[in-house]
Amino acid sequence: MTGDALRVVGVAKRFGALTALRDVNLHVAKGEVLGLIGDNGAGKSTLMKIICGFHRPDAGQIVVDGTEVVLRSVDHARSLGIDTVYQDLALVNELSVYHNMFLNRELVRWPLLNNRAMRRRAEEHLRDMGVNLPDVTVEVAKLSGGQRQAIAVARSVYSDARILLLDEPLAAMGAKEGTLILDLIRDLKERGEVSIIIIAHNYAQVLDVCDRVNLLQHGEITFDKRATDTSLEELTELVVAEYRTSRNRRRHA
Amino acid sequence: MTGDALRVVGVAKRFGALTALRDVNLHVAKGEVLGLIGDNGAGKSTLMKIICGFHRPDAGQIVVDGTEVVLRSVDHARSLGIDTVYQDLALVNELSVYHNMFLNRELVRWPLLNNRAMRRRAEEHLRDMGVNLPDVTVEVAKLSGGQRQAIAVARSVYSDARILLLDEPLAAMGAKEGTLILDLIRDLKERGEVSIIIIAHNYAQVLDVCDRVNLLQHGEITFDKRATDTSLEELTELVVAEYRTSRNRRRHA
Amino acid sequence: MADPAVAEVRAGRRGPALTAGRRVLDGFLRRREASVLLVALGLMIYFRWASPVFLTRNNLVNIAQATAPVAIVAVGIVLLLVSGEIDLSVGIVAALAPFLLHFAIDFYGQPVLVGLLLALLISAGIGLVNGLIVTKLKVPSFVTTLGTFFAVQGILLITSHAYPVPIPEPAKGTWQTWLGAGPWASITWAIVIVAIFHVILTRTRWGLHTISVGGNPVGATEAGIRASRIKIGNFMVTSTLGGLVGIMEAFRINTIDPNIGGGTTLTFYAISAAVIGGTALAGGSGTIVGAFLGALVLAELQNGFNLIGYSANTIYLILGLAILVSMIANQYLSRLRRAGGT
Amino acid sequence: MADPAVAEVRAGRRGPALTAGRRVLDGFLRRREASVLLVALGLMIYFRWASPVFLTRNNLVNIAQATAPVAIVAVGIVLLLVSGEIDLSVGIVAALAPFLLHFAIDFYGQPVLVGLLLALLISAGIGLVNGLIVTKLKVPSFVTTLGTFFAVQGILLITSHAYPVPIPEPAKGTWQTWLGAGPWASITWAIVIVAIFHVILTRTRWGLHTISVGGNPVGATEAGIRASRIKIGNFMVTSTLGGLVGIMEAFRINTIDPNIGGGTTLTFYAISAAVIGGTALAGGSGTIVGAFLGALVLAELQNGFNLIGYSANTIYLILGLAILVSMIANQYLSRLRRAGGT
Amino acid sequence: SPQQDDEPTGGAGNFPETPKWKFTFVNHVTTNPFFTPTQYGMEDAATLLGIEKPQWTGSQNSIVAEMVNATNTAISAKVDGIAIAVVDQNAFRGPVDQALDAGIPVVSYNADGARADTGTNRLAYIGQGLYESGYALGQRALQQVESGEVVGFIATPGALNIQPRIDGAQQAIKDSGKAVTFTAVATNADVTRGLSIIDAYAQGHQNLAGMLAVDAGSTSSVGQTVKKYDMRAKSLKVAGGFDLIPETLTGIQEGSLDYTIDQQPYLQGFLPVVYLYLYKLSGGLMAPSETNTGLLFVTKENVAPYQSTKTRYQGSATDQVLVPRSGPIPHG
Ligand SMILES: Nc1ncnc2c1ncn2[C@@H]1O[C@H](COP(=O)(O)OP(=O)(O)OP(=O)(O)O)[C@@H](O)[C@H]1O
Ligand SMILES: Nc1ncnc2c1ncn2[C@@H]1O[C@H](COP(=O)(O)OP(=O)(O)OP(=O)(O)O)[C@@H](O)[C@H]1O
Ligand SMILES: [Mg+2]
Ligand SMILES: [Mg+2]
Repeated sequence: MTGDALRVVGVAKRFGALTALRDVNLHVAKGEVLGLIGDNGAGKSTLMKIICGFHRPDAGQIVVDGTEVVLRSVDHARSLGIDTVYQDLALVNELSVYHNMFLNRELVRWPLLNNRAMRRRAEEHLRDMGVNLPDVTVEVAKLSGGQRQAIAVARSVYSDARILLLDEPLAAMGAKEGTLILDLIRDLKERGEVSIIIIAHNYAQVLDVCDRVNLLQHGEITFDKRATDTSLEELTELVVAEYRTSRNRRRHA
Repeated sequence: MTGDALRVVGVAKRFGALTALRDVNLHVAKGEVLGLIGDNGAGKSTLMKIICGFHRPDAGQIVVDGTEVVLRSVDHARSLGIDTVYQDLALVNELSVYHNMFLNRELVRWPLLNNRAMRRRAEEHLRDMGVNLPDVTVEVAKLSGGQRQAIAVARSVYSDARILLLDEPLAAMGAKEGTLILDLIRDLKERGEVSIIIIAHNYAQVLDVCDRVNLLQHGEITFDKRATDTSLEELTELVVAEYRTSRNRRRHA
Repeated sequence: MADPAVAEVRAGRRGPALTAGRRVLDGFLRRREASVLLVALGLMIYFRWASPVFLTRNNLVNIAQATAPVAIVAVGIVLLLVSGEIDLSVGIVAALAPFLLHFAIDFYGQPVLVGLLLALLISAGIGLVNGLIVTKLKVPSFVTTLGTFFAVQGILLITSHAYPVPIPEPAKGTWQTWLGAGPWASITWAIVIVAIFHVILTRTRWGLHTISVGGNPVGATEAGIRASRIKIGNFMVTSTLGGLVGIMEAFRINTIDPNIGGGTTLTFYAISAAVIGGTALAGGSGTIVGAFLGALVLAELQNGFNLIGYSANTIYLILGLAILVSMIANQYLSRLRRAGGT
Repeated sequence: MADPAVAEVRAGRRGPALTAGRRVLDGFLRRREASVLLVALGLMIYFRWASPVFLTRNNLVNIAQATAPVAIVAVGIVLLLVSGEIDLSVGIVAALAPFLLHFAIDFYGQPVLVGLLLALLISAGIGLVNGLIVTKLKVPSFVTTLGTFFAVQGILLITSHAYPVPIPEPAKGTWQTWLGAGPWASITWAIVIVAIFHVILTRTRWGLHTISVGGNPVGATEAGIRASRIKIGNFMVTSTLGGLVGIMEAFRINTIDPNIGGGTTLTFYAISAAVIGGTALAGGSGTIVGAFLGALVLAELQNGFNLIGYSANTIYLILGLAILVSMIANQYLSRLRRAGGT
Repeated sequence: SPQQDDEPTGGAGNFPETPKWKFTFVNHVTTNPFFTPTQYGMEDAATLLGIEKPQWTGSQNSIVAEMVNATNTAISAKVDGIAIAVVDQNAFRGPVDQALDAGIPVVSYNADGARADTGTNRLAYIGQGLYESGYALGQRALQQVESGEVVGFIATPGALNIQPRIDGAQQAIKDSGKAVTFTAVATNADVTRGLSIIDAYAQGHQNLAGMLAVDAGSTSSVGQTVKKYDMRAKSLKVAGGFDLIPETLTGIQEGSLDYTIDQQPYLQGFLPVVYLYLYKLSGGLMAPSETNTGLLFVTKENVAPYQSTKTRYQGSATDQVLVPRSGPIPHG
C-alpha cells in the first residue's frame, strides 16, 4: 500500500448524537480515480470534508504519501496538495466569476492582484469546459446553477493539486458541459499524477471515468470493486437492495 | 389549445445588458409532464421564475387555464395553483426540516402552529421518498445536499398545486431516492390533474417520465417533440451539435 | 426518524439508564437560552457573596425595574434583528410617547385611556413609517431609523421645549401604579410581553416567517412569503413597545422627561441584551427569552457593581471587564451545550 | 466572453455609435458610489443656493474638517462590516490615543514621534484584543467591543481624571499643523487613507478575503481562507485609525479632551457614513470611497443647516427629514443606475 | 458685509434703527433642560431689541470638536455676534481670535475656561463658573456634615457641563479638612437608568452621610431615592444638587432634598444678547462687562414660589407672565 497517494484509516465522525461516519477505510493510488457512491446522507460529503481539513475526525488517521498527517485547516491540506470541489460550491456571491475561480489562490503582481491575468485564464478555463457565461466580471450571485458549479469545478481542476476531491461535480451541469468536464478529468488521469475521489449519483458517469468504485453505507465502506469488474446494474441493485431490506425492516418493526 | 393548463406566449426577459429570454412560447396540457432541457445558462430557471411570479417578464403573457394573468408575486401564483421547486431550493437554514417542508403553507391550529401534525406528515413524506434523515426537528443547515433537496421537492410535490414547476429536482438525489421521486411524479401524472414542467440534465430520466420534451436555446424554444418520438441519442446530439458549431464559429472568428 | 440505524445510534449514545432528572437537565441544556441563564445565575451568586443586600426585596425590585424596560424594547429589537432589520429610533419614541400622553390629557382633556391609546397609536405610526421606507423605498433600516431618530427628536424637543413635566393628575394613582410605579409592575408587564412574543416568534406563522425573511430573504420570497408585511409589522411592534416603555418609565420615575431613553442609550442596551441573549445581528436567528435574560444580566452587572460601590471612573473598567468575562463564559457554556446536546 | 451570441447581444444593446462622453458617463454611472456622489453634489447645489457662503473657502475648510474624522474611522468600519463584524469601541480609542501621546511626551519625556507610534501601537493592541476575543473565543463582536468600550472608557477616565489637558509643548508647531491643525491637514490624511484602503479592499488579496469572509463565512473557510487572521487584522486597522483620528482631532481643536469622539457618537457617525455610502450591515459588500462620500453628506447636512441658522431643536427635525429624503433619492438613483448598467 | 445689505428696520424702544442682527450661541449640551431658560432669555432679549432670534447650536453631548465646528460655521456665516460656553480651556482660543479678527464680537457664558486661565480672548464672561458652583454645592453640604461618607452622582463623567461641578464639590470637601470621604459615582445619560443606579448605590451604602448630585436627572433621582428608603430617618444628613426640574422641587418641598442650586440660566441667555447688541449699537464703545450671574440656593424656605408658579424664567412654562411678589426681601 506504499504506493497510495491517500489512505484513510478508521475514520469516525459524530455530529452531536448522530454518527455520520463509524469506521471508514479507503485508499487511492497515485493517478487513480475512485468513485464514491452512497445514499443521501450516507456521509460522503462529511468524509471529503475530513480529508480536506475542514472537519476534524473524532478518530482515525489520514495518510498522505505514506505519512500520517493531522490536518489543522483547509489551508494546511491545500499545502499538501489536496484540493476540493465542495457540494455547496464555496462561492462568494459578492465576488466576480474570475475572483471566485482563483479564490485564495489569486494571481498577484505584488502588492496588487493581477486581475487581467486571472480574467484571461478564467475565460480560457470556462471555454474549455464549454460553459457559456455573460462575462467573467459578473458577480456569481447572478449566475445560473450550472454556471456556478462550473466555476467551482474549474477552481480545483485547474489548480495544481495532487489529490482532488470532487463532491458531485456534475450535479448541475448540462449534458454537454458534463461531458467536457469528464473529458478534463480523464485528461488529468492520463497524465497519471493526480489522484481523484469523485462522488456522484449518476452511476453511468461513475463507471465511465472511475478506476474503482466504493460504496459508503452505515458509516463504513461496504463495497470496493474495480470499475471493470462491476456494472450499472450491480451498483443500482446494491443500493436498491439495501432500500428493500430497510423497508422490510420498517414494515416489520 | 384551450385544453392547456398553462401557456407562455412570447415571453422575454433581460437582466441589464444580458438577454436571458428572447421570445419563449410554450404550453402544457392538463395532466401533461413537459421536460425542459437546455445548456447551462440557457434561461430555464429564469423561465420558471417568471411562470411562478418571482420575476416579471419584460414582454409576453402567461395564460393559466385559458385566462391571461399578470402575476404580482409568488403568493399570487400560488393562489392560482402554481408551485415551484427552485434550483436553489429556497430553504431557510435556521428552520427545522418540517417547518421548511410546510413553509408558507403551515398547518395551523389557530393561532398556533400545529407542529405535531406537520412533524408527522413530514416524516411520512420523507419516508415515501426513501430519504433518511436523523430527525425532522433538525435544522436544515445541518443536512446533506440530497436531504435538503428532498425537502424542497416534498414541499411542492405534496402541495395541492395544479401546475408544478420542478427545476432540476433530482440533481442531488441518490439513485434510490431519485427513482422514488420519479415514481411520485408518475403517480401525480396518472391522477391526471397536475401539469408538470420538469427541468433536468439527465435525459434518460427526462425521457422516462415526460410526455413531451422542449429545448430552450438562445432564449427560444427550438425543439418540441413527444418523448416517444425522440431518443436519448437525438437529445444528446441536439445539444452537442449546437456545441460543435459554436466551437467552429469560435475557431474561425 | 426514517432510518432505524440512526435512531439506534442516538438511543445507544444516551444509554438505557436515563434517569428523569438527567432528562430534565438534558432538556434544559438543549435550550439555547441555557447558557445566558447560567451566566445570570452565576452573577447572582457572585453578587450575593460580594454584598449581602443584593438579594433583599428592595434590591430585587430595583433589578426588576432596571431589567423591564430594556427587556421590553429588546423584544421588538429581536423581532427586527431576526427579520434582518434594526431600529435606532425606538429610544426616542420612548421619550416622545409620555409627552403625547401629557398633551392628550393636559392640553386636549382626553381621558387617560384615550391618551394612552393615542400615544401608542402614534408610536405604532412611527414604526409604520420606518417600515414603509425600508421595504417600499428600499432604504437600509440603519439610515432610515437614524433619520426618524433625528426627526422624532426634533419633534420631541420642539413640542416639549426640552423640559420635563409632571405626570398628568388624572393618570396618578391606579394608572400610574399599574403601569410602572408599582414595585413589580414593569417587570410583570415585561414578563407577559416576553411570554407572548416568545410564543409568537416560535409558535406562529408570523414568527416562522420573521425567521425566514431574515434567514434567507430570497428563499422566503421564492416561497411566497410577503417580506414587506412581516418587516413593517415588526417595525410597528417595536415602536409600540418603545412607546409603552416610555410611558411606563415616566410613571416609574414620576416625571415626563425628554431624556427618558437617553437618546440611543435604551436602544443600545436593548440591542446588547438581544445579542447577549443569543440573537444574531445578521438576522435569521434569535430568542426573546434570551434577550430578557440578557437584559437581566446587564441590570445585574450595573446594579451589583453600584451596590458594591465602585466610583465613577472605575466602574466603567469593571463593567467592561465583567461584560467580557461573562460573555466568554456564556460562549464557553453554549459550546459545551452544543457538544453535549443534539 | 465565452458565448458569441451573448457578446452580440451586449454590443447590440449599446449601439455602435457610442460616443466617448457617453462611455465616460456610463463608466461613472456603473460605479456603486455614483448615487451617493450625486446626492453629495445635489446637497452642495442646494446649500449654495440657500446660503452664498456655503462654498467660500472658510466654509469648505469647515466641511472638510467635519468630514475627515468620520471618513477615516469609516474606513475601518467598512472593512469590519464587510468582513461581518462591527466595532463599537473605536470612538473611545480615539479619546484614549491623544492621552497616551500626552503621557508619553509629558510624563515619560519621549520624543513626539515615539509618543505617536506608542499611541498608535496601543490602539492597535486594543484592536488585537477585540479581534482575538471575537475570533478565538467566539464572542459576537457587538458585545465584545461593547465590553472593551466600557473598559477603555474606564482606563481613560481613571488615567485622565476626566479632565482635558493641553497639547504637549513639543508637539506644537509642525507636528500639530501637519497632523490636524492645518486647514486642509485632516482631509488630506483622510483622502490618502481612503485611497490606500480603497485599493486594499478592491485590488489586493486582503480585500478579496475580507469580502469572502463576510460574504460567505463557511465558503471562505472551505476555500482555505483564514478568517481569523483577516478579522483580527481589520479590527487592528480600525482601532489604529481610531487612535489616529483622536490625535488629529486633539491637534485640530488644540486640546486633549476625554470626550473626543463623544463615546459612541463618532462610531455611530462612521457606521452611518458607511451605510449611506452603500456598505451592507450584513457583511460581504461595501465601498470605502462610498463611506467617504457618506461622511461628506453628513458633514454637508450638519454644516449647511447650521449655516442657514437653524437652532438645535429644529435642526434635528430638519436633519432627520433631510437624511430620509437624501437616502430615498440615493436609493432611487442607484436603482436607475442598476437598471441601466450591467 | 451683510449688515449693510440688510434693510434697517424700525428700532426698538428708544434705540435707533439697526439691522436685524443675528447672534449665535454655541452650547455644549444643546438639548439639556438646564439651558431651556437660557434659550428663553436669549429669545426675550432679542425680541425686546427687535433683532432676529439668536441661533442655538453646538453639541448635544459636550463634544468639543462639534462646538468648534459650530463656532467656525458661525464665523463663516458672518453672524453678528457669538456667545460661547467655553467648556475647554484650549479649544476655543483659535476660533475666538478668528471671530474677533473677522470683526465679530464674542462673549463667553456659563463656562469660561479653567480657573486660572479663561482660555480665550473673549470680550467678557457672563455666568457663574461650573467649578465654582460645584464648590458651593460641597461647601453647603459641609454645613450639615461633620464626618462620614458623602457620595456625588454624575450622569456622564468627563462631560464638560458637569465634570467641573463634581471636581469643585470634591475640592470643597478636601479643603475643609473634615473627616469626610467623597466618592464620585457615575449614573447614566438615560435618567431612568440613573435612578436605578442611585437606588442600588443607596442600598449598598446604608450609612451615607450625604448624597449630592451635579446634574438635573441625578438630583431628582437622589430626592426620590431618599424618600423611597426614608433615608432622612437614618444616617443621612444632607442631600442636594442642581437645577429646578419639577421632581426636584417636590423633593425639596417634601424634605427629601435640602437644597438645589439655581444658576439663573435665564440671565445667561438674556445678558449676552444685550451686551452684544450694545456693543454693535455703540460701535464697540460699550464693551461687554464681566457679569457673575450668581447662584441661588433653593431650600424648603423659598421653594414655594418656584412650585406654585410655572415660569418661563425657570423654564417650566413657555408663557410670558408677571410673577407678583410682596413682602420684605430676605437678606443677610
Ligand atoms: N455540520 C453538521 N451538523 C450536524 N449534522 C451534520 C452536519 N453535516 C452533516 N450532518 C449529517 O451527517 C449526515 C451525513 O451528511 P453528508 O453531507 O456527509 O451526506 P452525503 O453522503 O454527502 O449525502 P448527499 O448525497 O445527500 O450529499 C447527514 O445525516 C447530515 O444530516
Ligand atoms: N438575477 C440575475 N441577474 C443577472 N443575470 C441573471 C440573473 N439570473 C440569471 N441571470 C443570467 O441569465 C442567464 C440564464 O440563467 P438561468 O438561471 O435561467 O439558466 P439555466 O438555464 O437555469 O441554467 P442552469 O442549467 O445552469 O441552471 C444566465 O446567463 C445567468 O447568468
Ligand atoms: Mg453530500
Ligand atoms: Mg437553472
